[in-house]
Amino acid sequence: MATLTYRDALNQALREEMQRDANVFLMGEEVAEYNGAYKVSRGLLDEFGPMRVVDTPIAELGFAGIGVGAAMVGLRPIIEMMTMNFSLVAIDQIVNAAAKMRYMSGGQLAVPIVFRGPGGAALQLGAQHSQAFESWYAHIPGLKVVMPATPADAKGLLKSAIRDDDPVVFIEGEMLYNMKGEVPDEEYVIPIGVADVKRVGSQVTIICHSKTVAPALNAAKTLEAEGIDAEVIDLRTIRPLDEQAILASVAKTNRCVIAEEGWPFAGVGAQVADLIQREAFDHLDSPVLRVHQADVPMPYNKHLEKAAKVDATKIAAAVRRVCYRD
Amino acid sequence: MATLTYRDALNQALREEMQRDANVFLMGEEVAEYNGAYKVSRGLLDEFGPMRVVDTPIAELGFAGIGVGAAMVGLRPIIEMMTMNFSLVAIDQIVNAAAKMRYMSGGQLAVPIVFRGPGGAALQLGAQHSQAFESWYAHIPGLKVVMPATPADAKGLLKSAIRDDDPVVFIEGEMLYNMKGEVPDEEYVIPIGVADVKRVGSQVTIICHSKTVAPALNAAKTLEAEGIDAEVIDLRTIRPLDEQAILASVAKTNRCVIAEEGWPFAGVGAQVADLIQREAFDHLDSPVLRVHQADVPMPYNKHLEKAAKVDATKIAAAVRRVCYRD
Amino acid sequence: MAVSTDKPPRSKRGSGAPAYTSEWNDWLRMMLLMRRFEEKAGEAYSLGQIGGFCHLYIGQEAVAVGTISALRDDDYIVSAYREHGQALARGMTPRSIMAELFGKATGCSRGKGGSMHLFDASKNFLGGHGIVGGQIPLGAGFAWAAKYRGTDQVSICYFGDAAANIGAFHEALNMAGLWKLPAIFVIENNGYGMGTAVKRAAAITDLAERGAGYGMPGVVVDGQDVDAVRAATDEAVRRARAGEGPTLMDIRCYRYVGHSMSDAPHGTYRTKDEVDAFRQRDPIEVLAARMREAGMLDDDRWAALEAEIAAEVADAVQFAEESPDPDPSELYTDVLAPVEGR
Amino acid sequence: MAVSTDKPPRSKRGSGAPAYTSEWNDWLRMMLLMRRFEEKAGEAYSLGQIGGFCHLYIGQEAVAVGTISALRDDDYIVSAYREHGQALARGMTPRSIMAELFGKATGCSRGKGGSMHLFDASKNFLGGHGIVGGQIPLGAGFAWAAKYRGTDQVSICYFGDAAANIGAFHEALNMAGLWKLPAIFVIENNGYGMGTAVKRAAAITDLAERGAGYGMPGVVVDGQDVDAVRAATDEAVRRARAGEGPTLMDIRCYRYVGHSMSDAPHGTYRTKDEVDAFRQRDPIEVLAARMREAGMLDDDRWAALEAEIAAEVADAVQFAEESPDPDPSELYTDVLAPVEGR
Ligand SMILES: Cc1ncc(C[n+]2csc(CCOP(=O)(O)OP(=O)(O)O)c2C)c(N)n1
Ligand SMILES: Cc1ncc(C[n+]2csc(CCOP(=O)(O)OP(=O)(O)O)c2C)c(N)n1
Ligand SMILES: [Mg+2]
Ligand SMILES: [Mg+2]
Repeated sequence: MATLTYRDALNQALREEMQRDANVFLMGEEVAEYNGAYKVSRGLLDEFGPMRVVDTPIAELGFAGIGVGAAMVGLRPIIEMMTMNFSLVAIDQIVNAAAKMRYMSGGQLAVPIVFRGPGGAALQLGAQHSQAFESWYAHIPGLKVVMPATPADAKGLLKSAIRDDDPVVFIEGEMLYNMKGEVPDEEYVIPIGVADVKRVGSQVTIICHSKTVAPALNAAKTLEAEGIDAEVIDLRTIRPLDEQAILASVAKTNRCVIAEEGWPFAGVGAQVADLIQREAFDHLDSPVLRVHQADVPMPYNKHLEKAAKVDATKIAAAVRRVCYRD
Repeated sequence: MATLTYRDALNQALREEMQRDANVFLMGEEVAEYNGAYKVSRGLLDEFGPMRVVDTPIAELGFAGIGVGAAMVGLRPIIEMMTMNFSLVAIDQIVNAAAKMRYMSGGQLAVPIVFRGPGGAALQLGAQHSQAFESWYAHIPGLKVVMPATPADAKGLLKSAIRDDDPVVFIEGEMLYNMKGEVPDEEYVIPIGVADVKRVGSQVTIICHSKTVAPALNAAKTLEAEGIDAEVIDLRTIRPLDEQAILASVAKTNRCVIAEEGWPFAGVGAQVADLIQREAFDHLDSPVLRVHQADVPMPYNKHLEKAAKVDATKIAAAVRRVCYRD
Repeated sequence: MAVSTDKPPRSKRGSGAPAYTSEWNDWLRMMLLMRRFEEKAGEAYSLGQIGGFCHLYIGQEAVAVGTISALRDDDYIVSAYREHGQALARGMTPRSIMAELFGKATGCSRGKGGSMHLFDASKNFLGGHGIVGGQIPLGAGFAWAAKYRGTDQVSICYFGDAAANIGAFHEALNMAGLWKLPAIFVIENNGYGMGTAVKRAAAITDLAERGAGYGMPGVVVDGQDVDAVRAATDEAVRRARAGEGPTLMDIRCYRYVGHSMSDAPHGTYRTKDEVDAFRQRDPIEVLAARMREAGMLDDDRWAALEAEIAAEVADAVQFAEESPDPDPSELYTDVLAPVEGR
Repeated sequence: MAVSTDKPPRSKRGSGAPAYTSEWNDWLRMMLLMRRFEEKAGEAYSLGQIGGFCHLYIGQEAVAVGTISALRDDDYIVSAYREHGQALARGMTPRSIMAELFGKATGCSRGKGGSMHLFDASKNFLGGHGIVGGQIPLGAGFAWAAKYRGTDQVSICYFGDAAANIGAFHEALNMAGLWKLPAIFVIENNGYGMGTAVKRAAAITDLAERGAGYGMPGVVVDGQDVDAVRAATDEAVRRARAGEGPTLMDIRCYRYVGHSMSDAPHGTYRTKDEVDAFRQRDPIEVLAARMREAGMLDDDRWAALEAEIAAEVADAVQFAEESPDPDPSELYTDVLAPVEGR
């Protein structure tokens, strides 16, 4: 196993899938000559040329729609959003075109497209550049939403997303790009829709995804020292949600904390909490608690920003509460 | 009390607020010469003239932004979306400009604006014209989301929304416009953020809003005959959510069903269910159940559409289940 | 220059246009089929057999016929919600379209799409879209795919005059011009977006001028004259196939009926006189007159044609009426690919 | 015509432009202040005192000075994230801006906005916006408000060359032209959107031509020549105040530094030679030369000015360093109006 950054794992997935299938192309702002705003597409222009690695104007709505159109006639576009914040100007094409084409056409048309880019907050980027929209996309039938937390998952899931016959919103993280991890040398894919137990535990379940996985694991370490044995489940895919994995763990631990990066109201955690109280009601020894971003636009000041964000301390505190250890 | 349609109640609210405050104007597609696509603005052009009742090109992003700009410098725009489906092309201005301006400017700027129009499905309008986005807007700090279900609430809440100093997403319903109801003759407003008990009951709480209020009341009638006494709570405002009203009712009934028009994943009902299991865990005698649209794009065929939608029968069935009467 | 709402447009090319005499018979038949099909659809709507929004094509027939007749079967077509005419011109059967309007399982979108969402992938007829301007980037996307694959296919994209003011138009046309995509952008300029005249929605009334901002020719075409429409389209197709890039066509036409079935035939936003003035140069009459002149049409032939088409439309209605609704299980299919993959 | 990326632009009016000699002293001082302020901001960023994205204005000084000097205090200003220059030109203090970059409570946005979101409502400086093109409809909205109230205020809206390809530009300019709003749309055309040259992003490289599609004049202006910028702005302001409608200004300028602090000074997307070529016509040098010729500037005056400005910028940094962070409770304020209403 080689140790790769999350960025390079994504780069490998892109390269391998573009080598594998001539219908796959990458389109977005600065993806070609600039090698990507976050260098995820480094080297791809040189290898695949300007028809398959395409710099666009700043026109997300337009090139998202061009991607959907290309997908409708059999190509497999990968549309890079420089950050998912900018997908808001393109969201009509994602929700009203990509997600509905198969249904509206009575099953005649598939839209095998990936919309990918970093989501959520980085450091001090301010209110308009620090937003997590996974709950929005996961609300929409016809879309799949994938959010890997590790280099290995990033590579395996991006390859699956590119091969998928439906539109996939693939959300990365600027704060994840430099994360290192072991990545298998041989070819592999990770199926969409399958959560991963990142730590086995018996007394409480911590459900997390993307940037909250690392703090969840840190919290679990801290809690272990206090005699609390936490299981950490990384959703990896938000839609379709791996309900079985969640319910199986809660049936075992009888306690649950959900940690997500975004805002609370109707967030991913709300859906997971609803699922658990509905399907595992009799297993619960305490209410499901959620850890999430402060319910405010992201402030620029670094101390305020830190206070707004989810971290291991906040996750550990919530776990103590569901274990009645506080 | 006069009996008015929901449409005319909205029309009265618009007229009264425009008479009251010269800074209030209405802008949108077909609002002026055409009297509104759904005739909500009938007669306003004649009374207030073309600077205050403004027909626009089809450019939601542009005129939503023009409204936000006008609000930043002290006007009180009412921006009509012909339907909320079309707010997707304008959503960047609503989420990244209107909702964040006060915060980003350190409190220097207010954005007193109302984005209003019919949301959700009507009859056989198909996948792109039948969407309920309240959970999306309610996810966003900096916005308020109001969804009246009756003519009286529509008038009183629209007047409050227009006078509010923050951006309000005010979602009506094409299927509600012709609904008749009693509306007070004298001037009144209804505060944003306050739910309304539409039916007092003791054994189970049905939480609903907008188009699900009428079927919830019908279900309650049916259930009464079966000896189930249901309380029906109309949220009226989705954000800020009236948590006290919800929790007080559930503390009394110990059972709850949530009915909403939209899709399930991370819908409004998910947030309400999460709230209840978190804050009223020990009061619950059974899991909170949800009734919502089928998790698919809306089909055109009328039978399929009917099967996809929430109705009194589905609500009653869910209530029987939480009462263990099925 | 004047917009079509002020007076019937004078053809920019009608006179100079080549006469496509060999195609006239097919064109007349198709335009008349559209007219009668839409009249029947209007009736069925009033009877409650068709639901939702229904936007008729009556008056604009020469646009669909003149443009689509210039295309190859492997070219791509995309349109808005006022697309019954283009679907017929593309050779989709009146049965499959009427059945879709009725929401039946035999409809071209299996009853799931409806009037605004007609699809026939086998004919590269790619919808039927309901968000104004939303199909314009899609049309550019088909053109992108043709260029990507190195075929000489063309993509034609229809939208209304009002759609030329929305962001998607700007972004798609800029990229099409920048990348010289084989696309044809057709403004079906019927003078109004719902009740709003072009001059109340666009800062300039000659929308063709916007082509210059995207490095593509903008041509004004007389949409009442099918020969003129075809001639202009031939040139746009030639450019596209030759790799010379996209063309913006501003085809001046007129809808005789309301915006949709829920709109008055002529509301307060236009006068009956204006509607009548355009009917004077009815696109079907214009072609019929030419054919009579050329000895290709007489009263008997006309009567026969009307009878033939009446039968065809009646058959389509009967087929739609007798066709089954989709199976209830259809509610949950076609959301995602079948799990095995397609 | 050539875009500024090919070679330094030759002024379209520089020669013919009136000399604003009486304002030259203020202009030189302001341009030099911007230059030194931004250099210091760059240093502070490297020291980690400033975080997030930071887009410097170095090289573009004549645009902000030449345009904003033509405005009244009651006119409205809105810009993108590269707005430090306009904020200074508007008379916001170096202290309040530097403190905002440092995220301090004394910053113009109380530490909540940051480099991309500078605001000063008291000066009608209305941001500081981070979504490309997002501020263009806002600028049209301020102009709408002026027209609504019947004042003769003008709204000026700054955005980059790349922003001219996004939908918001199209929609806002169309409505501004349609309604003859008192707006000035300034393309700060520095030749690149991040690493993408204008000619790789826009189907036409002369962006001023797009004005015609919106019924407004489009003027190309030499952004290295502050007199030329001012002269062109005076005419746009006159038009706007007179109710003649909006103007699109394509001001050709150049950024000497990277797109943001996280971008190389000149990446692979442009050559050092190109940067140096533009530095030959540095806007500050151009004005300084004119002033020397006119006997308004000599080495002593220049040295004194540099010293004065160095002190002012140092003071701003010290102020920012010594200012407190916002109180932790500030995290939850300013989301909505205080419950009492404001
Ligand atoms: C983004 C969006 N806004 C508004 C609507 C509602 N709407 C449907 S058709 C229409 C008018 C379009 O006019 P035009 O583009 O000229 O086409 P026509 O109907 O005349 O063929 C409007 C406003 C919509 N479908 N999509
Ligand atoms: C809608 C959107 N897409 C992408 C971005 C990322 N981005 C920020 S600045 C920029 C380049 C803008 O270039 P230009 O408009 O020329 O302004 P300049 O930076 O040159 O002043 C891009 C792509 C964004 N902020 N918003
Ligand atoms: Mg039209
Ligand atoms: Mg630029």
